[in-house]
This record gives sequence, structure tokens and C-alpha cells, in this order.
Amino acid sequence: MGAEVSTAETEEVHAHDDDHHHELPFWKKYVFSTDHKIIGYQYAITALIFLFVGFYLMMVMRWSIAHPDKELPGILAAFLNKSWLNDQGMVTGDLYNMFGAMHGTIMVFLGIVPLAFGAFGNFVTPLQIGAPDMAFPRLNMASYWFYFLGGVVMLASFMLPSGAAEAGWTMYSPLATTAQLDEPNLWWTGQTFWLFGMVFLISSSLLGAVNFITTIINLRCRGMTWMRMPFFVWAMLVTGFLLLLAFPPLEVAAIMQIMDRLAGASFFIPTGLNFSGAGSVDAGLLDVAGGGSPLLYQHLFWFLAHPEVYVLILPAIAIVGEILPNNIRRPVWGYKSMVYAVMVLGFLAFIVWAHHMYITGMGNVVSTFFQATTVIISIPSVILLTCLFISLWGGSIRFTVPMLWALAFLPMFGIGGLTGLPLAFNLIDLHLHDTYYVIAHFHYVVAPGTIFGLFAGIYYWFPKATGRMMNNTLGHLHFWPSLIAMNGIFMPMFVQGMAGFHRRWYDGGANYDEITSRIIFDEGSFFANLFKDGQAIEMIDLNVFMTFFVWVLCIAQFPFIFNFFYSIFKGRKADSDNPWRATTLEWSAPNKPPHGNFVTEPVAYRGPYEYSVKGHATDYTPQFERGDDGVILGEEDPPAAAQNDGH
Amino acid sequence: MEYTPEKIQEKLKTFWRVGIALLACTVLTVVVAWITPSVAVGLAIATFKVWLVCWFFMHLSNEKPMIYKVMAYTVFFAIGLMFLTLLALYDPVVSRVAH
Amino acid sequence: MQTLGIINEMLGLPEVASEHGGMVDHLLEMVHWLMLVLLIGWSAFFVYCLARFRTKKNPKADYHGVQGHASHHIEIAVVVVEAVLLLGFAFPLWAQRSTDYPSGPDVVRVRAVAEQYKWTMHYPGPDNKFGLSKSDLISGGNPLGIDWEDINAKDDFLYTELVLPVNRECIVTVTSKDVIHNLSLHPMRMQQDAIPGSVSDMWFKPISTGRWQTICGQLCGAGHGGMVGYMEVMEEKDFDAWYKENVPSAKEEKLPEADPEKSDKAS
Amino acid sequence: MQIPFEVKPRPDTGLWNAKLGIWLFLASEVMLFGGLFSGYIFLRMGAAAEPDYFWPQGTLSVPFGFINTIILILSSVFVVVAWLQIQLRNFRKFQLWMGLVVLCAVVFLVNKGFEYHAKFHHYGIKLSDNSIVEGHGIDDTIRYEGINEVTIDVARFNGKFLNAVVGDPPEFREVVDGKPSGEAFALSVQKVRSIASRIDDAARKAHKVSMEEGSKDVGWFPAMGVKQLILAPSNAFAISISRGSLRKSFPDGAKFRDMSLLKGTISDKTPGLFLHAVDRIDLRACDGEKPEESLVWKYLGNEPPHASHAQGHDKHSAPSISGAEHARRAEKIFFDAAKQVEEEAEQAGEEPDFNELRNISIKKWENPEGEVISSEPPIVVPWKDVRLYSNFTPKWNTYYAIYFTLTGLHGLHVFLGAAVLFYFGFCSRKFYEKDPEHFANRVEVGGLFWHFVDLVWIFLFPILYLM
Repeated sequence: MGAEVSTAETEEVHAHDDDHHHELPFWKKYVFSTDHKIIGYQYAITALIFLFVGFYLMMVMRWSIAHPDKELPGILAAFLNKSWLNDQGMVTGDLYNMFGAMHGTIMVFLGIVPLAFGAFGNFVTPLQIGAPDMAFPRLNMASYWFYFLGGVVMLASFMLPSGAAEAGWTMYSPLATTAQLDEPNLWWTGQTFWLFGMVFLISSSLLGAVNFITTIINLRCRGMTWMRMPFFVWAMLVTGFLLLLAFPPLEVAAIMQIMDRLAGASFFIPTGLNFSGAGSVDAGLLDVAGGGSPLLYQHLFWFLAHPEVYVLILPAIAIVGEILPNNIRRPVWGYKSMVYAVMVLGFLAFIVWAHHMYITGMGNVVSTFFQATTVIISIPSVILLTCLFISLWGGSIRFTVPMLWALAFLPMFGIGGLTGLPLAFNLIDLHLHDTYYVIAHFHYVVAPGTIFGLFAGIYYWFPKATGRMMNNTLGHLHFWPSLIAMNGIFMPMFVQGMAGFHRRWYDGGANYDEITSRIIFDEGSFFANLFKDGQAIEMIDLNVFMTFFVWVLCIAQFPFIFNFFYSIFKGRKADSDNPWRATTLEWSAPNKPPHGNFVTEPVAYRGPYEYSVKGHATDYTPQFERGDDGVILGEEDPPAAAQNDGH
Repeated sequence: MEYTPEKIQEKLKTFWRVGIALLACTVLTVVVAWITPSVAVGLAIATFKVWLVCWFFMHLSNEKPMIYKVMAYTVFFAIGLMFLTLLALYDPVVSRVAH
Repeated sequence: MQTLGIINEMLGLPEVASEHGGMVDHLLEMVHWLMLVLLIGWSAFFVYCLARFRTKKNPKADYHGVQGHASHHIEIAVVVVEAVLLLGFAFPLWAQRSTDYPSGPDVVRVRAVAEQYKWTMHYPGPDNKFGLSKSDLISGGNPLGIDWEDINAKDDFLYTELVLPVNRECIVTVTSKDVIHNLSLHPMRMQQDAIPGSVSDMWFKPISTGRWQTICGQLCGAGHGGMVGYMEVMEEKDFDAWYKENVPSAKEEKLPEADPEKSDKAS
Repeated sequence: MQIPFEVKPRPDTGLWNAKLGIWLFLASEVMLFGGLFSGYIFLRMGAAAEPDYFWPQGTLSVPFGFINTIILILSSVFVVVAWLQIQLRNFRKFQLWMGLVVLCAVVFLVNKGFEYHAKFHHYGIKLSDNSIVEGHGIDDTIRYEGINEVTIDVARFNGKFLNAVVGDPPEFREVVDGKPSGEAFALSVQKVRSIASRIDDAARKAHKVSMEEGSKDVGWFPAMGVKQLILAPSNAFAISISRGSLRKSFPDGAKFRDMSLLKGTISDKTPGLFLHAVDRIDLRACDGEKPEESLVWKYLGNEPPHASHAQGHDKHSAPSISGAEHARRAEKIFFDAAKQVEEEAEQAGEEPDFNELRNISIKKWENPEGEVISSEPPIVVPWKDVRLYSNFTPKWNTYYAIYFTLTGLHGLHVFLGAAVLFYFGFCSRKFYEKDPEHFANRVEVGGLFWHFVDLVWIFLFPILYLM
């Protein structure tokens, strides 16, 4: 029985589908749905909206960095409270800090994690393991609504008189504890809202993680042994564990900071804090007991926030790991080493956190330990990337739009990963910490890295979710400018960072003229003539260059937005349930999978990436294509020969 | 797992015995704390009590390998969090001052 | 070494002005070379594959792909290089930073105290001992809350800039009055968080004179971007002259009781 | 659609979904409480390094904690017994045991409530020399007189300070260029808004005119608006308010939480913070070598000069002797003991160690005749010598902060766990009859959670109550 046959079969059944199920009311079907696919779409839409909100915040910040002495353009100023600008309509330090903090928070906790883990995880995981739904559908719905609530709280904080939180996305105490203390009601401050928002988001992630892990462990279909799971599922399993165990300490930190702010405790406040009055707090000694430790917060925070980095990146690697073999028409190289690498990564991610704290002054033992683990964790990352690169060899590469994003992900993530290496070394970090070098490093990992992976995923699974393909030309129009703009934004940051530009300067360094006015291209040189009428180009001029590309990146997203909505309704219909000729189980379900996902009970007969198997009629042998029928639940991998010679 | 009435009666006895052991340990903790405020002894007794609860009440004496794996992984990191954080407190270039 | 250093120069690394900074730069350039080699290797392989194995050129994919063990060797090589960098450079260098503190009368000591949004430098005077400071003594006239009654405080003085002599070991003790700040000295390749409630030392030996801006490297509020400080490294004799000039004058020292109001004005 | 392995275990893992799920959830709970314990250790170790701060050991009532431990352990036994009754398909007995579990939870929480209540009504004052007095019956009324200028923050003004005014609130006039001008008006939030918008409009007009004329002298932007208003009352007035509800108090003024700043002087009638019954003195962190020079002795026994202070605290003091007499007795006993320590040390040839003596409960003091001084002296601490005062809430020190956080979070778990178990016990009959095996699974899951709640307490009891 070939894939084509099963496709025809499923379509036939699909037609009857609506008769079997009684129609649920709209709000139950699309709003308070327990169906993992609908919840996935909800996550996707909400997260995409938040990604654009985060992007907008970044545009305002980049404007302020590049043109600290110019009025914010009306198109950006239109969306914000005018009273946050100064009397010339320029961005203030307060506004910059607020947007900086919320950009980080929104991008990480409301944008990327929900899109990567919430949306793709929810939509793809049960389909790929042949499960009818998640293990706990109602819990799944609860996670989404906790997330939604968290997002609402975060957004609502912009409406408060104090504005949103403004102590950096890391919310280091004592700044975060003492910020906005001049409000009459401390409950109604952005800082407090941030903390409560985080408690909701963390609860959402915890429930989600429990659900994912249970689903993956317990709901795999017949024949879906561990080593037959697609790499995506493995990555979701590890990501689930990262969320499950790393988030609670941050929840603790958030609760403690809430106690500090609202109950007057001093968990993170040392004795004798004395404000000169330049800050927002009244001058003089702070009226608290003291005796706490600001470092405790940092430990609890980074215990989450380092694994969080892998939560951000693993789903993207996993998506690329699905798209790559499909478009090179051969199995991914070193599947097993990738699985082990991702497990090692999941383990090590928990014990490297203090490398974010080298500058707090660290003793020899601790520093040695964390430097060593940090360097060691680069090895599984290198293995993952190398396996993906080597997979290309011997393939027959199709340059579809999802493949373009996936391919671009590889070098971008490579740059991001490699530039993490110097930061692992304590002494070098003392020079580079909190400079733009670090900003460039982690943005290469998550912006051109993860976000490219997520775009790849959207283009790839779009036909499964909607039954229609996204437009190819618009896809190219989206991809190429995005690729160029991303590099235009982040590449110069390495240079700035090495030169000593620090992050979180709302004026882009105008005050630090000694550092920022260093000349890169002399007066009258080629580039000087080209860009600045012959005047020497200084380090600080790179800010203008980068901000230009931010606008390019912004414009490059319009084809995507249009394409997304246009294709849902008017896109070209997918030619079958398996338009990419892929091998994993989700492609055996009908497009727009019904409640319960599969028409016939799915069975996995072989490994996930059996492309170009010798002697097979087509160049792909799906997992669900009937073969050696001896597989039963829980049986170990049949020998490779049995897998390949099924036909 | 099949639960025959005999097995259940047996279990019932075990549970009550464990309960009594727990109560005894609680008394012991208080007595020991009264004699010497030793943190180590107090925590040792508490750990033993926790083991009793886990082993018998939470059926860890007879659980599936998957659960053991998950919990071992978790406990390892929980201890790692406490130990490494403490290590960072004790091994600092930073020193705490009396303002 | 000079030729290897070109990668740092291209990336815009500022000149180094401390003794250990050279080693930091050296480590940095080695890591960057490693990264560059890997990046070029990967990219070359990547581009070659994309060209060589595109569908048009290679319509039939190969199930097995790469058969050799080249990747293993490369991975092992990377591990070895990383291990060398770690064991050979990073560990010993930090051990030196964190344990081998210089001592003796020649060591220059400064307390750098941060607040929103400025730095105040507290020099111990000729006795090389800092006077006590208490947060409840802080007032407009006594920004660090120094207990001027304290015997060690008699010869202390405050200054707005970090002034250091060249070629002498310096220990800068960093702390903060309010929130976390960070004293970032890029020419010295040094950065240290100023954490309220804690004091943290950093030490280095300036090897060239000059005047630089110091950066606050940790978000400390709305005025963070403007928290510019200055650091000046002087010739030793200039420094000694400057030091003497700033110590509360010899006359006052001979007085039975130093007037706190007057020593206060040293700042 | 049926989710597989909801009831029967999956053959290869041997687990049904909810069992795996609850263990994963417990794993995250382990990390949650692990993080809190880590915070506890960090704070306690940090406190040990802090010279003027002592980890308050043994301040909680051990019998209370002991009883609660027993109750939780019993409930843990009951819950497994209840689960076994379900395995025997004996729903009535199951309900009985489950009822006992829920009862235990309620008793536990009520106990906790009493404990919290006691802490909320016990106060501590930290004096400026770091000595500490603890006791009952606080009065932190502070009175400002001769208030003749009020600065208010337009955006934040909430009018609360008017409630504190002694007598009728006066009328106010705006202060322009240092002089009161315009009509007198009764102050309210609306009034402030209208004044602000009037000034705002004027500025806008001036700006418009200046723009038309081409000069840029008058800058205006919607954001600027009016930030502060200075007002003068028609006649100087006085306020009387609890110091704790002020944002900040200065010798020459009071700042309210809405940033309203009232300029006046502290009345002689409220010279300081009054604690009616001091039951413990802690001089361990006291500055200076000699505990007998502490400020505590200077202020102990002082009676407040105004009547309002003494009201309602009669039960704490025997009416026969005055506060000063209590204080004199307490002092004498303290110095006698100090002398004894000194003599003993001299005989042994060692340095005298006053540390034990410095942390002492007044209730336990006996005079040489063996008579127990059970009544507690009052104290009035002048505001300038109050460093911190609070009831025993998270604000008082990091110990109470972690105590309330840990037990509060644990209490929340008890509450939620009990609610779920109550639901199983008394609202799930139908579900049990439909699918008893599935129901037994649910009970097992609920029980696992309950055991976890119990074992968290097993750690909390020694680290908070005993050590």
C-alpha cells in the first residue's frame, strides 16, 4: 500500500467527517477549544501579534539610538502615550528603559516561546507521534489561557500611569524593586504587573511542559519507538524538561520580588540602601529591614534564563531538522548523535547559568566550574550544527521557501553560536559583558536564528493546517530582504561591542564620545564619500546604518503578513495531504486534520527520515507506509535492514 | 496492578505502621532540637521522614523506571541549584560588608 | 603575535592599557581565529554543497551521504583547541585575578562608590586604610557616609575621577549606595558590578598613561546612558604630587582633632 | 475521540497519563520549593555574615508547629487509606476517610491562621543604635501642627490627606510666585484637575501665540502639563495620622503616599513611637561595647504624655505600678545579671560574654526574691531614634519574609489540595459509579499531591520552628 493510496482513502473519509461529529458552537470550537490544533493556531496568532509588538518597541528604541536628538517620527509615535516623550517629542531614558525591558520580555516569553513551543509544539507533536490529541486536552486549553492572561497583564501595564516595567528584561533587584515606588498604589505599577504577568506565563509553561512530556512518553502510536521519533519530537521532549525544571526557580524569584515590592520584605535588598534622590525613590535610607541579597535574585533568574536560551533555540533547530531532510531528499545525517546531543544539551543547560554573572565578582572555584561547563556545552551544539551541515552532502536540494529559511538558519545560528565562545571565558567576558557584542551574539541565535526557523516552520506546515500553500513569490520577497536586513542590523554590533559600546544607552552612546567617536573610515575615503559626504565615518554612525536596516526588515514583513492571510483563503490548494512528499506521520493525516487527527489508526513502520531508499518506487518512504508489520508497541528498533527492505 | 483484598489489608497495616513511625520521628525531632539545635540532625530526621512518605505512601517502593528517571533528574538539579548557589556565596571575590 | 592580532584590530578592539590586558587580547584573538576557521570551513562546505547537490545537478539523492569520519576529527580538534584555551589560558588567568591579590605599601587602593548616576572615588590617604563608612551618615555634605571621627578616615579624601599611577598595581574596590551599577574600564579589560551591600575588588596594573571614559555597564535607571566617569592614568611622580595635594593638608593633620567639615571639602 | 491510556497503563512505560503527569508536576514543585529552600539557605548564611543581624531562632511556637505536623502526617495516612477503600470499591468508607483528610486540612489552616494572627499583632522596633525591642500594643500616631503650605502632585493626588486633618479641613488658595492668590476653595481631586487643566490651557495658548509670532520662547508639549501645585491653607492646620500610612516623615513635614507634601512641625503631644508592653529586648546587634548604654534603657518605662496612647491596652499592665517602676525593675534585674556574668568571667579568668544576656525575654525575668516580673514595661522611642518598626510580617526581617513566603505558598497548596480531595470525596459519586477504575486513578493522583504537600511541611517544621 503506497502513500498515494492512503491519501485517497483519507480524503474520502474526510468528506464524511462532518457527519460523524456533532457541530460544536463557535466559541467552543475556536475559542475555548481543547483540540491541540486549534490551541496551536491560537498560540500562533497571539504569538505573532506579540512578535510584531516587540518589533515595534525595538523600532522606537533603534530610532532613539540612531537619532537621540531627533523627534520620534509620527508613524512610530502614533502608537504610544505622548506624555512618555520629552517636550521635543524625543525618546527619554525612561521610555527607552521601559521599551527595552518589554521588548525582551515580549519577544522571549510572549513571542518566541509560545510560537515555538506553544504553537508548533502543539500542532505538530501529537500529529508526528500519531496521537489523537495531547494527553490532557483541558490542561492544554488552560495553558493557553494562562498565557493569554499573562500577555494581557503585560500589555495592560503599558496603560498604567507609571508605564510598563523598566528595569531591563532581567529585572535585577534592587533596581526592579525600587523602580516606580513613587506611585500611590504599588499594585498598579508596571513593575508589579510584570511580576504577576510572569507568574501567569510561568504557570502556563509549566502546565504545557507537563502535558508535552506526558504526551510524548505515553501517547506514541503503535510502532513509534524512541528511535523512530522525528527529531522535532525529541527536541520538544527536551524543551519540555527544560521548562518544567527551570521555570519554578524564576517563579520563586518573581514571588519573592512581589513580596519585596508589596509586603515590604527585603529578600533582594541589602542593608543600608541609600538613594541620593536622582532616582525615582525618595532620597535617603530606604525604609526596609535589609539583610537580603541582590545576588540571590540573579542566581534564581539565570537558573531559568540560561535553559530558556535552549527553549528558544531547540524548537527552531528541530524545525530545521524536519525541513532539511525533506528538501534534500535524504535522511538527516547522524540522527542518533543528534538525539544524544540534544539530551546532553538538556542536561548541561542547567549547570552553566552563572556565566551570566562573571562580572559580579566570582571566586576561582565557581568560575572554573562554570567556565568549564559553558565551554563543554558548546560541543553538543557544534554536533547538532555539524550533523545538519553534513546532511547536505549527497542530497538533491530543492530550494523551496521553507528550505530557504531553514538553510539561512544554519549559518546565522552558526555565527550566533560561535560568537558565544569568547563569552564563555571569564576574562574575555569582563571586556565584552553587556556590550553590543553580547547583543549581537544572542540576537544572531534568536533573531536570524530562531525566528528564521519559525518562519520556515510556518511555510512548511501551512498546507497541513489550511489545506493551501503559501505564495512562493511573496515568500521570496519576504526571505531575501529579511536575510539582508538581519545581517545589516546585527553584524555591525560585533564591531561596536568590541569597541566598548554598552547596551541600554538610550542615546546610542552620544555621551561616551571618547568611545563612540572612534573613526572607522577616514575622511575622504571611499565609504566616507559614499555615505557621509566625505566626512569621516565614526563608530556611532553605525547606529544610523543599523536603524536603516530595521526599516528594511519592517517593510520586508509586509509580504508575509499579506501572504499569510491571503493564502488561508485564496492560496493554491495543496495537491494532496502530503504536498512536500514528506515521511513523518503528520502527513498521513488529512489536511486540516479533524478532531482526533487520524482517520485510520496510525502506525509507524520505520524511522522518520527514510528518503531515497534504494529500490523504492518513490524517493520517500513514509513512516506510515505499510511495511514490515511485525512492529508492536514498545518493541525496540527492528534491525536497520528490516527497516529499509520493507519494500 | 491487581489489588486483592488480602494485599490491601497487608498494605493497610504497612501504612499505619509507617504513619506511627512518622509520628515517632516528629517527636524525636522536637526532642533532639530541645537537646541540641543541630541543623544536620534535624535535616537528617526530616530526610528520613520524607523517604518514608515517598517510599510507602507515594508507592516509590514499586514504581516504574520512567518515574525514577524523572525524579532522579529533578532532585539532581534541585540539589545542584542549592549547592552551586551556596558555592557562589562562599567563593566570592565579593565580600559582604557592614555598610 | 602582532600579525595574529589583526583580527582584534579589524573588529575594533580598543588599545590595551593594563598589564594583564595583553593576555586577554591574546586569548580573544585566538578564540576569534578558531571561530573564523570554523566559520570559513562551514561556509565553504555549505556553499559547495548547495551548488553541487542542487536538484538540477543531482536529481537523485544518496541515502548514505558522507561515509568518512572527517566530521568526528573536526569535532575532536575543536574540543582539543577549546580545552587548550580553557586549561592553558582561561583558568590560570582567572586564578591569578581572583586569588593573587597584590599587597604591600606600593599598592594603590581606591574605593569606587556608585550611585544614581555618578561615581565617587574614595582614596585612603597616606595610611592606605579606608575610614569606616555608614549608610546612615550619608548626607549632602558627606556623600559616602564616611565616619570622619574614625582614626583611619582622618587622611581620606574623595575625588570625582579615578586617578591611578602607571606601572603600579592598583586595587579598585567597587560598591554601590543604591542599585547595581558596574564599573567598566575597557582599556584595562576589566569590569566589575557594583553591588549594594557587597564590596568587590578588582586589580590591575596600568602600563600606559592616558585619560579615558569609564562606563556604567549595568542598567541603573533612566539616567544610565549618561553615567559617564573618567579615569586618568598618570606618571608616578605626577600621581604622587596629585595625591599629596588632595590629602587633607598637613596642618590639619597636626591639629588634635580634625574638623569633619573641612576634610569634607576635599571632595 | 478517546485519549489512549487514560485509565489503563501503557504497556511499555507501565504508566497511565495522569500518573506520569502528576509526577512531572511534582518534579516542577520540587524545583519550586527547592528554589525557596535555596533562598532560605542563602538568606540564613548571609545573615550569619551580617554583624548587626541575627537569625531569629525559636521565635515561633513549637507546639503549634508540632500539632500541625502531626495533623498533616495523619492526613497523609488517611489519604492512602481512603485510596485503598476505593480499591476495595467501598465508597462510603472512602468518603469517611476523605472527610477526615479534609477536616485535617481545615484544622491545619485554622491553626496557621492563629499563628499568622499572633504575628500580625506582635511588634518590633529597631532603634538607631540597632537594639531591638519587641512587644504589644503599638501606637504610631504622629501629629503635625502649623501646616501652612501643601505641595501636591497633580497626577497622583488622591485627597487622602484631608481625612487626617484635625477638625474641619481648611480652604486653600493657589500660591503663585510665592504668594497666595485667587479665590479660596475646598480641596478635592476634581478641583485639582480643573486648576491643572486651566494652567495647561493657558500654557497651550501662550505656546500657540508664540508659534504664530515665530518665536520659540514658550515651549509646550502635551506631555508637559502641570506637575505640581503649591497651595496655602486659609489658616494653619494640624493633622494626626498613623506614621505607617505616610510615605515619609521629616522633622519639618510629612509626605503622603500620593506625594502630597505638608510642611509643619511634629507636635509635642506625639514625641515618638509608643509600644505599650515590651516583652523582649535584643541587644546583640547593639552598637558599642556596653549593652547598659543602649538607648533602650533611656526610653524604657516612659509613659506617653497624651491620653490616646494608653487606651485599650490595660490588660497588659498591672494598674498598681507605673511604667517607670516596671522599667526600673527590669533594668535592675538586667544589670544584676550582667554583674553576675562579669563576676563569673572574672573568676574563670575569661572575657565576659554578654551575648546570652543581650537577647532576653522580659517575661522570664525574676527578681532576687524569686518573684517573676510578668508585667511588661511600656516604651516611647522618639521618632529620630526609630530606625524601623513593623509587626512581625515580611517587612520586619528576612526570616519572617521567608517564613511567610514558604508557609503561605505551602498553605495555598494545602488549600488547593484539600479542595480537590473534597471534590473527589463528595462531588464525584456519579463518576465513581460510571468508571471506578478511572476514579481510583484520580484519587491516587490527588493523594500523590497531598503526600507532596505533607513532605514539604516535614522540611518546613524543623527549619522554621526548631532550628
